[in-house]
Amino acid sequence: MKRYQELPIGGVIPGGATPQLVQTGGWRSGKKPVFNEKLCVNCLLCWVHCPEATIVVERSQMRGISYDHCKGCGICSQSCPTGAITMAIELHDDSHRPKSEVSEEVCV
Amino acid sequence: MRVATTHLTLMTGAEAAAHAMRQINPDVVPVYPITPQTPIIETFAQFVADSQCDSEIINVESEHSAMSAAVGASCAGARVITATSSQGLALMLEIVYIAASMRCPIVIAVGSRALSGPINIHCDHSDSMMARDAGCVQIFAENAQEAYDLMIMAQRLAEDRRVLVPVMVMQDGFTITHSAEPVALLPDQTVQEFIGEYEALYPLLDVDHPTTQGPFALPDYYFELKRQQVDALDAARGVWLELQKRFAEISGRRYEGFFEEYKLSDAEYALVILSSTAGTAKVVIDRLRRKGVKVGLLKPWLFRPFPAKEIAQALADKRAIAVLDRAISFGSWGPLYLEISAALGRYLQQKPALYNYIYGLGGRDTPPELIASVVTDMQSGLDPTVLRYLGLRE
Amino acid sequence: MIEIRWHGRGGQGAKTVSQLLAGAALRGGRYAQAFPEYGPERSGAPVKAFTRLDAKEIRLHCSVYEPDIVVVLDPTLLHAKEVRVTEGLKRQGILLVNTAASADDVRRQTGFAGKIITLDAEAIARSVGARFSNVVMLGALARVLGGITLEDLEREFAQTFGEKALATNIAALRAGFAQIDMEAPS
Amino acid sequence: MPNTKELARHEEAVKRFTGAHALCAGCGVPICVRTILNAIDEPVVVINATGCLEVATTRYPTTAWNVPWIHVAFENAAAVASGVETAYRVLRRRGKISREIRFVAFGGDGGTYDIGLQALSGALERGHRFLYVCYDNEAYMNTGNQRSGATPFAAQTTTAPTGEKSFGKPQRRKDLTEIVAAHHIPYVAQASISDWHDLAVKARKAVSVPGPSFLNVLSTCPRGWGHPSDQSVKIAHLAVETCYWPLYEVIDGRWHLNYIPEEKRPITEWLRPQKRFAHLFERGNEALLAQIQRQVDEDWEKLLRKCEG
Repeated sequence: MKRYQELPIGGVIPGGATPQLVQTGGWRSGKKPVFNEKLCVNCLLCWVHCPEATIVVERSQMRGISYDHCKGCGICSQSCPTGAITMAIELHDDSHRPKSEVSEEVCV
Repeated sequence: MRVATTHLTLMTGAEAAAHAMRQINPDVVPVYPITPQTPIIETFAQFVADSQCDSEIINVESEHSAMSAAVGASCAGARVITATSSQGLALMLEIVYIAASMRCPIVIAVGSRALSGPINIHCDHSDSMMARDAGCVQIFAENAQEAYDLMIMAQRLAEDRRVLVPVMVMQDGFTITHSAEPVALLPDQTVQEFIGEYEALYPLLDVDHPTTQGPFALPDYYFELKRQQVDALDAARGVWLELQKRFAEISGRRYEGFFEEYKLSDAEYALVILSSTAGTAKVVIDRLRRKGVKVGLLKPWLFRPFPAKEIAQALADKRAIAVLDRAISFGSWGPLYLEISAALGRYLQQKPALYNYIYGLGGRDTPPELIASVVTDMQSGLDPTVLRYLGLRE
Repeated sequence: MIEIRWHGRGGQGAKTVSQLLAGAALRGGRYAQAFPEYGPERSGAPVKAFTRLDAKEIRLHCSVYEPDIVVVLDPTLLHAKEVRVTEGLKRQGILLVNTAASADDVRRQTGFAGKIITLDAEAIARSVGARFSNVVMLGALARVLGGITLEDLEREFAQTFGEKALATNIAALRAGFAQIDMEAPS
Repeated sequence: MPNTKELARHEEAVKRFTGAHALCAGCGVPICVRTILNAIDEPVVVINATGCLEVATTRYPTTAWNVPWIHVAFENAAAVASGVETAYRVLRRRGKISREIRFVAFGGDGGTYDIGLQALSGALERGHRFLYVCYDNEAYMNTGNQRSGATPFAAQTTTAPTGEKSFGKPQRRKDLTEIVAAHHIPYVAQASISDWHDLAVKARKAVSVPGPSFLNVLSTCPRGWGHPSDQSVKIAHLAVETCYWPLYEVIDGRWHLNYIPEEKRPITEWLRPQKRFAHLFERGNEALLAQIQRQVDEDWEKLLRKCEG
């Protein structure tokens, strides 16, 4: 970790978002959304309602789910009108948990 | 006789500060009225109304919002000045700390006024002393001329890349803000050249290079970010010395060092006083010197960063020193005394007798006789471990 | 140093004349300082203002306790219970009062043993169409002090008053100034 | 009119708000933020009040934001926005910047209905051109569900708990949208995270008016409200269907209703899935339920009359 002299002054974070530093995929506890392309009508309601922006859309086409930030909330499967996203059992496997997590409990 | 004063214009300290603001012509001026600061922003508003400068004034709904808008504007990339007093400073104080931590070079003109309660509109330094740990540079002006000069220096000091913290410029409420005195103004162009253009380090409005400003820092980083503020205040010392030289060149007025010494070098007894009462003390010193009493004055301009080492050196050979405080830290002593005491303790082997007097709270007048009585006290070798009050019925 | 204390009522322009005098003195090569005394008073309450004049820079930043000159802008203040206009006034000082009464009357009322000058500034102001008598008193004081020229005062006026008020105020100033020459001071 | 594909194209071009945040699974707030930011075409600067959104998206040195973002304190987002917007105007006038920029402030209900109301009122009255979005999750959720001025009648919170002599919050929530409308600003609207299209349209309208605008967006909180995370959008929509949270807008002082349910659902359908209302379904609390239904009905009728006039 950087010494104080090396940090930008004023607590400024230059350079935009740092998704690589906050990977919350490890928050999923037991279930993850699974995408079945065959059933998808590309309404993108899953995309619009995802709190983590984990639905991968390319050229306005639903392409799948990125699990780096997916917390497994299940909103996408509830939003899907055709059953193209279902919540599947995810076996607990530490090797898939990202190393840099942020703490869940932050109160001010 | 006429020649001596032709460069001078009679104006109040508040008007002098407003003239400095007019010449600086900042981008944004968020303000809220409060006695005795109000004539600063009224005078400035008239300058804007008369097209003598073209800043954007935001007439906010509280001092808290004044400082909040100031931080927003400053982070956006604007040059920002605001002004306040007393309860107004108390209300904005939460955000003054944040302004310092976000490294906003905001200039804050303060008309010093006692804090409530009971409510009182007159001068003491309890407001600025309350803000002493906020992370701002704090400069005290003795009179209207200094109030003007220091505002201009403050702008440049705040914006120096080595500093980048708010700078508070204090002038005594009513005694200076509402008192008309001769002031020499600099040409507008000279002021503009002195302060230069302001370019923010991380302008929020640079939408092509998005920055996140004011994030949430936990124990893993908060400490480092606070440590940076220490460096900023330390750097302010050197920048202040550089600026004085440049300011002397453009104005002929000298602010040498961190404090003014008045007949101090050969003095046996020293008075340490901030702001307008230091002026009265000079008159007292002249009178006592004529009677053969070797007394001098040390008047700090800078209170933050506190020039501890230099003050200790300047006071090292005195027989006795009296620090006059226009504020009190309840349960302790005067804030200026505590600084001087720490400075002497840190830097001197042999310490002079050090006295502390609280004076002038809530605008209680301090005539020359009271200041002279302090010198008499020192001469008679009173116990320096007793905190004393000047002009108090007790 | 000369220290002057002005007594008036809120709204009568004591602060204004204290500053006008200081401004004119500065133009004339003297250092000057002017400041009012502030409280919560609103219009009508007795108020004080001060002017200091000196040949050298004025460093005092405290109130005036022993004025050389006291100017009373409102005759009713002579018998106002809460004000003693001669308080601290030096024995060799001057008491300048806006009143139709004589100096002897004022001496009886105040018990002041020094020099007393009276003029009916209100009548003088009316005669030139001015609303306030404060400027008449300023003119009179300038004449009493000496070394303050009408020219410098009028330059100050030009910076303080709007176009409409300027002419009548200058007329009032001059009338006050001239009045001192006409009357033999007691 | 925006559709999901158009909004998605926007996010494909630049992901203004990323998943690099620590908001709870199923939180409604990021849905609100993404929809609004994806609906706005111009460059955006975000001002954020202290709250869940702020602490969870900017843990130093990380950030979820790809737009300029500033946070100063809890109660002052509108005042900070005033400063940013004023700086923008003067710097443009002085030729130092040339881009057209929109300003969006986000605050929770605590930071908007309560501690930040004065700053908001001041900024609206002064007429700064910015959009203030209140993401309303009906309590101080950042500190663990304490009651706010937005908490509904009879909801259970940690500072208005149920107990022997308490049924939760004894007071009604204040009507912030109406308070804001009383400032005579050009655009005020109420929206919900569930009705994304309505929200996106309103965001666009809001940033296009030449003055202040305000959106009060109902944002579910699975933890505080006590419902499964996957039900967030559905419960938010039930608030609309029961007419508890009507979708409407006030444009230049004229009230418009944006959605009238075909069949107004009973309020119990919204209350029942939420643990914060569980005590209301215990025997003996029927009167409270009836009272809540009555309040919803009265408010709805009042709103209908306003929108007719």
